[in-house]
Amino acid sequence: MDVQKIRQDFYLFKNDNIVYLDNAASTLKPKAVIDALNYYYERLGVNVHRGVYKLSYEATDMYEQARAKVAELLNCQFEEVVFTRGTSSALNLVASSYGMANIEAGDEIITSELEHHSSLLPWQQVAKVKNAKLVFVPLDEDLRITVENFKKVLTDKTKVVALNYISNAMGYITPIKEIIKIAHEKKIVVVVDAAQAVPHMPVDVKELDCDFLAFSGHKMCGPTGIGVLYGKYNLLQKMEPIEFGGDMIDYVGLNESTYKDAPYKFETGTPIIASAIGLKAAIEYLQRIGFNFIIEKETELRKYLVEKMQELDGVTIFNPHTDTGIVAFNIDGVHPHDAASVFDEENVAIRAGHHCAQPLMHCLKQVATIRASLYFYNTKKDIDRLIIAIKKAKGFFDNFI
Amino acid sequence: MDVQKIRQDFYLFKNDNIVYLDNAASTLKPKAVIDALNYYYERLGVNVHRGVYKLSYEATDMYEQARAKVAELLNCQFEEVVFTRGTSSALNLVASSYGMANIEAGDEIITSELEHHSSLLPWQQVAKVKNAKLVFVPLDEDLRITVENFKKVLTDKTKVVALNYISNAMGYITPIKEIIKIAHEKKIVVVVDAAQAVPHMPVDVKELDCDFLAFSGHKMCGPTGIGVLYGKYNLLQKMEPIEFGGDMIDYVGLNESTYKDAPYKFETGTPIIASAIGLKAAIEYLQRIGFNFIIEKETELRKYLVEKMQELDGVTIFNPHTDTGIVAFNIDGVHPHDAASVFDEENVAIRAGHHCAQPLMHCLKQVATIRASLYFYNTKKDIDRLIIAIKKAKGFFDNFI
Amino acid sequence: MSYGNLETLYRQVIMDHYKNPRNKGLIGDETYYKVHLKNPTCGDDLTVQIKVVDNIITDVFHDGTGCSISMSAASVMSETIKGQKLEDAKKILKNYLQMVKGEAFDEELFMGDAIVYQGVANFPARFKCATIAWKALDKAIFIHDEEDNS
Amino acid sequence: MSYGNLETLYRQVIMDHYKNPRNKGLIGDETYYKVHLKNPTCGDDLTVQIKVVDNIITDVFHDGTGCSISMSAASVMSETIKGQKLEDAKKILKNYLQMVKGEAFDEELFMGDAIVYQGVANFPARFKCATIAWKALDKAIFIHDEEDNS
Ligand SMILES: Cc1ncc(COP(=O)(O)O)c(C=O)c1O
Ligand SMILES: Cc1ncc(COP(=O)(O)O)c(C=O)c1O
Repeated sequence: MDVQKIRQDFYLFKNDNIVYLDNAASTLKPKAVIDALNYYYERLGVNVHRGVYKLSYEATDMYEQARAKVAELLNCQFEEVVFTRGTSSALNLVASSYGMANIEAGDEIITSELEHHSSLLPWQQVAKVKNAKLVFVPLDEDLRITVENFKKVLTDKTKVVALNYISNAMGYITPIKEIIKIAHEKKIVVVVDAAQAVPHMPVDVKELDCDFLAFSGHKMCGPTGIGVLYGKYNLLQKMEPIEFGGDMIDYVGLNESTYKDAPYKFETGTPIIASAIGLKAAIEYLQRIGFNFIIEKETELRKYLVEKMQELDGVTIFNPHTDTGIVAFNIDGVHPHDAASVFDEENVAIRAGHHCAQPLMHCLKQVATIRASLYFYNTKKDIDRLIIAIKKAKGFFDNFI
Repeated sequence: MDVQKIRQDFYLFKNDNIVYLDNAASTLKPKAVIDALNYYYERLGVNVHRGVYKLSYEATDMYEQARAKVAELLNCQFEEVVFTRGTSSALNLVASSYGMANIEAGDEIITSELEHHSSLLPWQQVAKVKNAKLVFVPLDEDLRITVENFKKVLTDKTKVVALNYISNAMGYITPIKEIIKIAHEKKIVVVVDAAQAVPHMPVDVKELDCDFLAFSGHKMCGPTGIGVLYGKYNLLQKMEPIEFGGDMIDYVGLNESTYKDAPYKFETGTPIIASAIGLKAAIEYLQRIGFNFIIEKETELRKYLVEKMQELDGVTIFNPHTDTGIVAFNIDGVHPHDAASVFDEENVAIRAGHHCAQPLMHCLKQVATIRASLYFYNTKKDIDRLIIAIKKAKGFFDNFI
Repeated sequence: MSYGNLETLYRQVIMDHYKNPRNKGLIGDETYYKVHLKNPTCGDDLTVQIKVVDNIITDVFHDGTGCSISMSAASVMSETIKGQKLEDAKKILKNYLQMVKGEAFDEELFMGDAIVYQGVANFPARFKCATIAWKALDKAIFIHDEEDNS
Repeated sequence: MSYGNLETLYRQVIMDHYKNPRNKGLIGDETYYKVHLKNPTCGDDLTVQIKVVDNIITDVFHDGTGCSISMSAASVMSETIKGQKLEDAKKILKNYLQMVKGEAFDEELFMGDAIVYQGVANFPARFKCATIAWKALDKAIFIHDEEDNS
């Protein structure tokens, strides 16, 4: 597949000279996705589920086809796909509903310092309210989660394991399949934050056997405001809804109501129709590109990037052994925020900050890091321009000393 | 203003012969809104708040300008605007956070049988969990909420009043300003479901003095997946977040974290960026049309509609004195769902169902009703075609008898 | 005025079953398998009862409220599958669902009056109405099979 | 290579204040008004102390960690407003905020070294860095005024 041709699908690459290396935050959106949104907004634009006219029927159909597409992507049942506002909402749904109902005082919840705040904080809240204990998998010298270290903190009190599949700050792939297997021997429920995994590699929930898994559309060429919670059907069925109102009900009495089956009982009110339809288009787009190509491309570029950065003096890479297209570094003596302004002048879009992973920043002993994150549409030229920008930043600030 | 010209802004009116009378469910979206979405998706497409590069800065700016636009529309402070997935999410946020923290056993919550499920059910849940009591304003003979009847159920135990501003099933305007005044004398908090009000008339939260107010973008020419919770700042500040994670935090420790001030503490994770930007465009579009024009047009059309329907035999109008463009009716002897298929054949998009108001259907003693709901882009011709469709439905089913 | 599509949807036979439903009303007999389904959106509310003897559906009843399509379909379903072997009833059910979805279906298979619901394929919004009775039948057979296996 | 914009952002004087900050370090004196502000996104963490005698800011200290813009701005702020009357400090503060936002501002007003932060207007993403010290000052004055009124 030809990257130059792929890049034609993205307005910014056609019309701007930008180097976009902030893909872990959000990816750009291809024309196919924008077209799908426009189709809905122009030709339908109506509500779903409740209409008995053709437009509404077509909108409903497209919305539910999006669910079917997600089910196909994850290899799960149609009814196991709950649409949410994003990964954060999805993970909060698990904690608020499953967590609050099943965690008791003294129970332990295993998580890690490598988590995104959205994977950690919902469980911090459950632990606080329920008087349970958060337990952190000790990270190894590279700051990785390992199966060995996971075993060390597993106890008979563990009730939930909440871990990322790929760290958004370090790009490590968690050995989640082995962890799930071990957890299940003790009937422990495992919640997987797959926000950085689903966009970049095939994820098969049947094969992983995870209990819950979450991801966002906007990190995989899809629209903002849409994400997915996958949950095993029998778990979802047992869970209480956390939002109540239109569409999620069966019968409504004045003081008692009954709710629909999963997934609908978790989707209150008018759904995020357009964004779900856009997510379907995004998945189809990625399927056309192919995950083989995505992995190949990202691997090639990551190797090139790490190699080129290692040639530079005065640059510290925090994860030289990253498994994915996420590379964290700092320029010695230059605050990441200062460096970022130089990158911006060079039209290199890259992130400086704590990447919603403050606990990890403490482990790294950094207030912030610079993160370059790749996607299949990036090129070696992008990396060359990043390297030039780093050199310029160094030169520029050295000038002042 | 010329309706024919306005209709040119809507793809369906230019390219289809449709009569769209399901505006209370969702309105159609004008080109200006679709253009705004496309601008974000094509030219930015990146995340907000955390980027130090120009694209991200512009996206952040547009997102926050959307908040400023809502604040201007409602006449409130910038910080009093919380973006949510929609009205349902907004009302659930109030119930889950404010309600669960402040309602105690024995307290009373006043609501009505005229509510949309999304206004009723969140409080039904609070009442259930907290052992509080839901109290229903007795509806008058027209099934309206009146100040007199509100006073009858107000007691010293009342802690919250949750009422609609305009009923989506009957089109009545609730005398909410008077109700708020009376409630405030007893320091009772009032939550207003304004999903049907904000799209159709000027709503000034300062003047109303309501404590909370909610509405959705998709019912006012805006995108799906975006809504607003307005809350008085001191109330919002005292409330606990209900979702935890990225973006809403200040400092994150392993076992304790601190959160941002309102509204950000309620907006966890990547925001609904595009839809907020689209909502701003929708508000601007409505401001260009002007609420005076909207009210005038809807009043004229509603009068014409009721008059024409009253000329028909065998049609029951349930709200001949509707205050707005919402008219509920049934064709005697024809199930609403059967009628709807005839309407659909006539390319008249109209809703048959319980309109997420099952308690009201009981009051009406109907399993379902047909609802025509108007917006400023409708015409007398639309109404003539509805009348023809009703006649055809009658004729068609009479044939079989 | 032409009502081609609508007329195929509401064929005389459908309206006849709506006005004069067969096998309507429930029976207080515990040996029947009974299933209650609702479609809250339009208010359809339907109960179906079947009796199975030696893998033959010997008796069917239905009762409920709803639109002409859902109510007539219950009547048609009861007539069509009464007296059928379970395995044949399952075949008819599958074929019926394919037909009303607009998919390819076996036109040779005995379908009784159910064949007239072909028109539903043009009204996907009415799919739920046309199938609620058949879905209740499906559930009733499922309960029977489960019991039989245990 | 030209760094026009960047050079106006990082003028020598800014880098000088970054490398050799004035009035840095806190004082353990309860009569000072003290404000602590953080910007978690980039890790900026700043405390500002002011002493007010007869409506004159007689002393200023600051301490913290952060990027060159935020740290130098704290130093510049301290030098600029030390010895100013409260009302003049407020004017400078307002003028400074307008300037870094890129809005019209009073070029005649005394601003000390603070005038060199004009370049920030081209880097809206750095607005927070350039203003954190001034916002802390604003809060400190606010606390003083509240106390004064009560
Ligand atoms: C009065 C009223 N309240 C609440 C809602 C729920 O709004 P949403 O579906 O956008 O959450 C609606 C619309 O369906 C409504 O009409
Ligand atoms: C690993 C990980 N988890 C969770 C999230 C939160 O996703 P969202 O902001 O879409 O809710 C992100 C992205 O910000 C992430 O990278």
